[in-house]
Amino acid sequence: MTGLEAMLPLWIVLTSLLCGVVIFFLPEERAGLRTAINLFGATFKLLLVLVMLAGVEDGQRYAFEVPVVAGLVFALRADALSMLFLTLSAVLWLLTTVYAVGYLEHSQGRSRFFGFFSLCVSATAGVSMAGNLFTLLLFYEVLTLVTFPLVVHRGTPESVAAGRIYLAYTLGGGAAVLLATAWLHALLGPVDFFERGLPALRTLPEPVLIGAFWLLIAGFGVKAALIPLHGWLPRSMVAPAPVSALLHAVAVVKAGAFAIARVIYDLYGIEFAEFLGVLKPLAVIAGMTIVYGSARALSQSELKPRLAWSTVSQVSYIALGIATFGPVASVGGIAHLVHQGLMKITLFFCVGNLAERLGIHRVDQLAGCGRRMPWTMGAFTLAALGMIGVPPFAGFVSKWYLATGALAVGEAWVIGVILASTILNAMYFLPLLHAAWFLEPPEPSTPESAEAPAMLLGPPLVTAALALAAGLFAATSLSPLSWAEAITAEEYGP
Amino acid sequence: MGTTAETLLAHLPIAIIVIPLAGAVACFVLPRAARALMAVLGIAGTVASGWLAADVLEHGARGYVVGGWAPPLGIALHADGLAAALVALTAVLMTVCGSLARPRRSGDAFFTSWLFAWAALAVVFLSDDAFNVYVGLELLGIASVALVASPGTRPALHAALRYLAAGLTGSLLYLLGAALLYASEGTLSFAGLEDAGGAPAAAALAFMTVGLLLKCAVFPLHGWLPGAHGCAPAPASAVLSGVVVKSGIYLIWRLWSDTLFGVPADAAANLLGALGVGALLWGAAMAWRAERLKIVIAYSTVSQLGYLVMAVPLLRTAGVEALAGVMLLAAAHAFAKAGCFLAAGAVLARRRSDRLETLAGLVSQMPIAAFALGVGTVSLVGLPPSGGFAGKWLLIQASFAVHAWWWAAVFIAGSLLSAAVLIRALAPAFEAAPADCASRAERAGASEWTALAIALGALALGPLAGPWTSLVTEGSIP
Amino acid sequence: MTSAGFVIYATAGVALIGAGAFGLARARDALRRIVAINVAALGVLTTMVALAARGGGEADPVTHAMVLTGLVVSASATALALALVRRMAHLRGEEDADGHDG
Amino acid sequence: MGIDAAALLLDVTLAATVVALGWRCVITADRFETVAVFIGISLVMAIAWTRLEAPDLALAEAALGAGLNGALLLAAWAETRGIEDGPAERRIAGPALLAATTMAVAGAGLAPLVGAEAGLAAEIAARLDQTGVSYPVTAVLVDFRALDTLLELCVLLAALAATWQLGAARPLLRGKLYGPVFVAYVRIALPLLVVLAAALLWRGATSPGGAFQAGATLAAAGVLLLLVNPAGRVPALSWAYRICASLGVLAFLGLGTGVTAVTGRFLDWPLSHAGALVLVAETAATVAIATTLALLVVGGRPVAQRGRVGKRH
Repeated sequence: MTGLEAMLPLWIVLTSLLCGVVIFFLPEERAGLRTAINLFGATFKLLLVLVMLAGVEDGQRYAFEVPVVAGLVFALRADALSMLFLTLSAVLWLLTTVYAVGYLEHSQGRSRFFGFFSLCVSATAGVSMAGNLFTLLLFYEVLTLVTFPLVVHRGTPESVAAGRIYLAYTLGGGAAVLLATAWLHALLGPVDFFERGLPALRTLPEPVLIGAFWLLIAGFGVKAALIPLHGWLPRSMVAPAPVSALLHAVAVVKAGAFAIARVIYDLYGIEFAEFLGVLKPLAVIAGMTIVYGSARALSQSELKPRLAWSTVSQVSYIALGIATFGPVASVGGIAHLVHQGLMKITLFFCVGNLAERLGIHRVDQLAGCGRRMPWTMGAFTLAALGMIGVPPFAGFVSKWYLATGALAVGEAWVIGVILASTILNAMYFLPLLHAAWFLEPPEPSTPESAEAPAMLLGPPLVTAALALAAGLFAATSLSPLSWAEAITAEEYGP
Repeated sequence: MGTTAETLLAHLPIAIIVIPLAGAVACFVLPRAARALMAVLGIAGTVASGWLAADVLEHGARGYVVGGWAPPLGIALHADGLAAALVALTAVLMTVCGSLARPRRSGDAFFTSWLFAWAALAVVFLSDDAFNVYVGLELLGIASVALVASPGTRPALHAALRYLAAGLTGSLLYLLGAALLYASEGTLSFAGLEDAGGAPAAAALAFMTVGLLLKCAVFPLHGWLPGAHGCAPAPASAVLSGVVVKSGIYLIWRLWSDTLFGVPADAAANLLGALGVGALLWGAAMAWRAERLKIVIAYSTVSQLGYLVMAVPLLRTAGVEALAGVMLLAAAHAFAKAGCFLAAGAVLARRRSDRLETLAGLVSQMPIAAFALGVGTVSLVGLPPSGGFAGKWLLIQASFAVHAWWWAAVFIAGSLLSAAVLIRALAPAFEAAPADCASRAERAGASEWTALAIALGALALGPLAGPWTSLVTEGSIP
Repeated sequence: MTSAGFVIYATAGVALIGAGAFGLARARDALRRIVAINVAALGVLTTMVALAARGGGEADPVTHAMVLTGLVVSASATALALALVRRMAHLRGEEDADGHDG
Repeated sequence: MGIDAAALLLDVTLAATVVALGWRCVITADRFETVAVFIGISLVMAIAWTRLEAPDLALAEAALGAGLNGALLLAAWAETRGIEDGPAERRIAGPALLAATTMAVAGAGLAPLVGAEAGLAAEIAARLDQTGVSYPVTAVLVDFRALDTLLELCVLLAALAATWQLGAARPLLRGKLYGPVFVAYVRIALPLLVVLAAALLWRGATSPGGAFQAGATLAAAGVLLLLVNPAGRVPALSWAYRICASLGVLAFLGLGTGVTAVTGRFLDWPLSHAGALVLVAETAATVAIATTLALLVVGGRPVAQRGRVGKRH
């Protein structure tokens, strides 16, 4: 592998890092230059990711390692699982940048916002390509640091309070992961990720392994919003719409779920985890989070908190899929990582447009807005139906694989969970659609069609289309589903 | 060329002490040239310290006999890895912060005290003689008091007096300990005390340790620090918190970690560890209640010093790895704390108050100062990729290596505690500026940029931990 | 110097250290605190001089040099402390005066 | 036997007086008594140290401890007379416990040392010929441990720099002392002190004496000079103060580095000129100590008193 290719993973992390630093020191009024750098950075990174995707497709392995302190190695590695999450975050970062430029047209502190925005994406890229537990912890904590300023961007007392709660949860999680990492490192030396689990790990006594496992799950579970560690997610909805869209639908929340997948697949190995008997409790927790999240979403009167609780529940599908010891269920779980990202980001974009254009924040204000903002509500409907799991949308595909996979391994209760959650999804999404399309707008004060401008409308439409395509063309080789199958094939072996 | 470089290299240890001393006297005699002298000698001192560090890294510890008489008659300097690292750290901080100092009145006296403090630190780190270290500690005490008293306001004078009283008592206890040691062992040089034992040596160790704990404000003897570091001008408190306070702890490490004192010290070492935990908790509790940003940062020094004292039991058991970790923590803390104090100083200078409730809008008005404080907090809390994290990581590894896992839990709980404290203090900075005052970001001054540079230095210590740890563990405590 | 002499003066020194510690712990007033520290300093120095003369023969010059240096060092530190006390009293005086008509 | 018993009796009474004065000084509520008794302790201690075969220490203690410290304490007492920092503390238990533990630990440390022989007297005596001075204490101060002396002079200079930072000097006792009797006394005492200082300095090489004692005596003469002008005004700051105060450090640094070229070691006097070099260094140290201690008594930066004197009476 030539020098440049080995450096590819590093370049992907550095691209958005450099963009972030440059933008950070740009004076406020240079909006044009800032947008140019932003878009250039996003597209260049997407290109690099696609190049690497092609490389990983035909079996090439990218790795970059540099020793740091005594015994610690900073390692970046690109394999099938990391490419899935990396591609998702690169694509959605480009779209969200476009959306954010339009959304924050006249607000203050945009240099600071976009600086931290790019840093956050490079942290996500780092999490996805981490080659060992130490690098994962490094980027996991850096992700916390760079997302805090975004959560508190508005500067209102509520957002600062929400930011402090966010830090309390995530730093607590980070401490748990640090303890586990140090514990394993002290016993094993470098803790690297291996295909189907680290062999050296199996030599350790069981109590140590189980203790470390639950520490890691607790640490990563904070960002994956597992019960009872989910408290920060609904509260940090005070952040601006682009932040909620990318961070809480994709980057931060998925980083937690991805890290759990990484620990189970590439640290413990799926068989060894099953042997330890730790998968069952995790599946139960995930199940409970799914139902609890959907139930709480039902009672929310505001749009964004409702979506936030829906995210809490949806992310646990991924955990449920991974924790169910069966190849088909894990395909469903991994594919949902992408599907949920696409659908949820569309919903957040549309809710952002509604708030921006018509000042709609509450559920009961949605009456007749389908007529006034047809395209936005169209995308919203597509995504909402997808979330409920109506075929042929992406949501249906992942739920279907989850259900059949669970049935195959005799975990019938999982079907119950999925059914209950689907019903709850329907109960908190359908009334929105009904109000939007079938009710008269209260008073025709605003002009007939107050559709969002191109920069705010484009991204949701693209993501809605991607969500639809992920469902329709699931069978093709390029779809997230087939990519998930490839990952599962590696993890479960012959 | 070879020989002159060789002789210069041979005289490096004493040169590092003489350069700041000569600078101090020169500033006193030629008051108008004080600032220029400070700059020139600052650079000379940094070059010499850097050269010494590089030389020790390559060839191991380097000794120097002052006045031609070897111990026990004369005084010897001993520049091992640990001492060379600390001397280099001192040089960097003293030069950078020195260039920022803007004493309003009697600049000559300020820079004289500044350079005396630097020379005294060099003596304390390099000297191998217990009594010579006493005079160094005393010179350091008086020079630091001068820096604390330089604003000339009543609270500053009160804090300076309290600091001086504590320093004097501490030095007195240390002197009594040194005298007892000399009487029982017949030599004052640390190197010769390998097999010291018996009642006089134990009493000496007790007195010296309590004296040093008082001089470096370890809980419960920390009363004087918050006032002193809070009132001192920002560059001074940066250096006081960053390096001066650590000189006492360096001596404690040297006394407690050597195979010195056959006296059954393990129980007492754990007592020191408990004191460290007390400092951590008490510092955090007091910082939680403080209203001014500089006082919060000062109390966080008290709590961070707890880490350095807590490492003493680990130094005795886990040896080299613990030393690397604790020195990395000390260096990262020095840079991060200096960055925070300089930023807080800039905030105080521009907004006339650093009370926490008036911090609203800091992020939009003084982005560079806010960013420096943020980066400093990252290292103080010990989040990756900062040097603080690397230091804490090594300490946790060391505690696991000796199966003392409770120390690991304490280190992690401590970092969460300091996170809570510092975030509570800095959170208001993220709030939007109140409507009346402008929320335009004003041009950042030199001190803000320097604060950011130093804080980023603490961050850079993470990836650059390798060379620092190999220097520190070079031929030092076995 | 017989060892009896050493015992007498060493106990005197230790007693002075105790007195200094007692005074320091009790002192509220800065001047008292400085005097207490000086009493303790005298105690320490006396113990050292006694230690120097405890052997039968000639007194140990290294300890004498240490005592001399210790004496000068604590004298200058006390001078600085007292200068601080006087300056604070002066400022307090000025404050009270300004306080009324300021 | 008679002489030993008498000597023992003298030692016991001296020790008992010192301890009694020490505790009295600490317990009394009256601030003036604390200061006065402290000066008393210093004087009695000077006598006790002569009994411990340390005549030069006794001289230094009398000059520095009783003389200068006493003067400073009295000046500080005078200026803080009206101000009461806080209620006189009545708690006894805590301080008593602290005192008891300190004494216990010190006692435990000293007990085993009763019989043991005293330090390095023999080695130093054997090597005196290589130092250019014949009195062991001066040899230790200037040759064996010259770095200590250099640092100690820096401590003095640092204390002076710190005091100069506090602000302008204020008139000393506002010239209250100035009167015919005082002037007559000064006219006699001044030359005596200067001659005594010179003698102490010169003898330092061969017998008890040396820079510190000479410096302290000269400082006393300086204080007398400062007190003898009517308004107690301190002559304005000039470079003379600065040069004299830093002469000691300058000498040690300059000679120390210069000598390095000859002998290859910092502060390592070459045997051929050791005596002369030591004398130069000692004289410079004396001048420095005298100026610094006198200016420390002033307690502030002696700036020109252009119309400022009238402001505050």
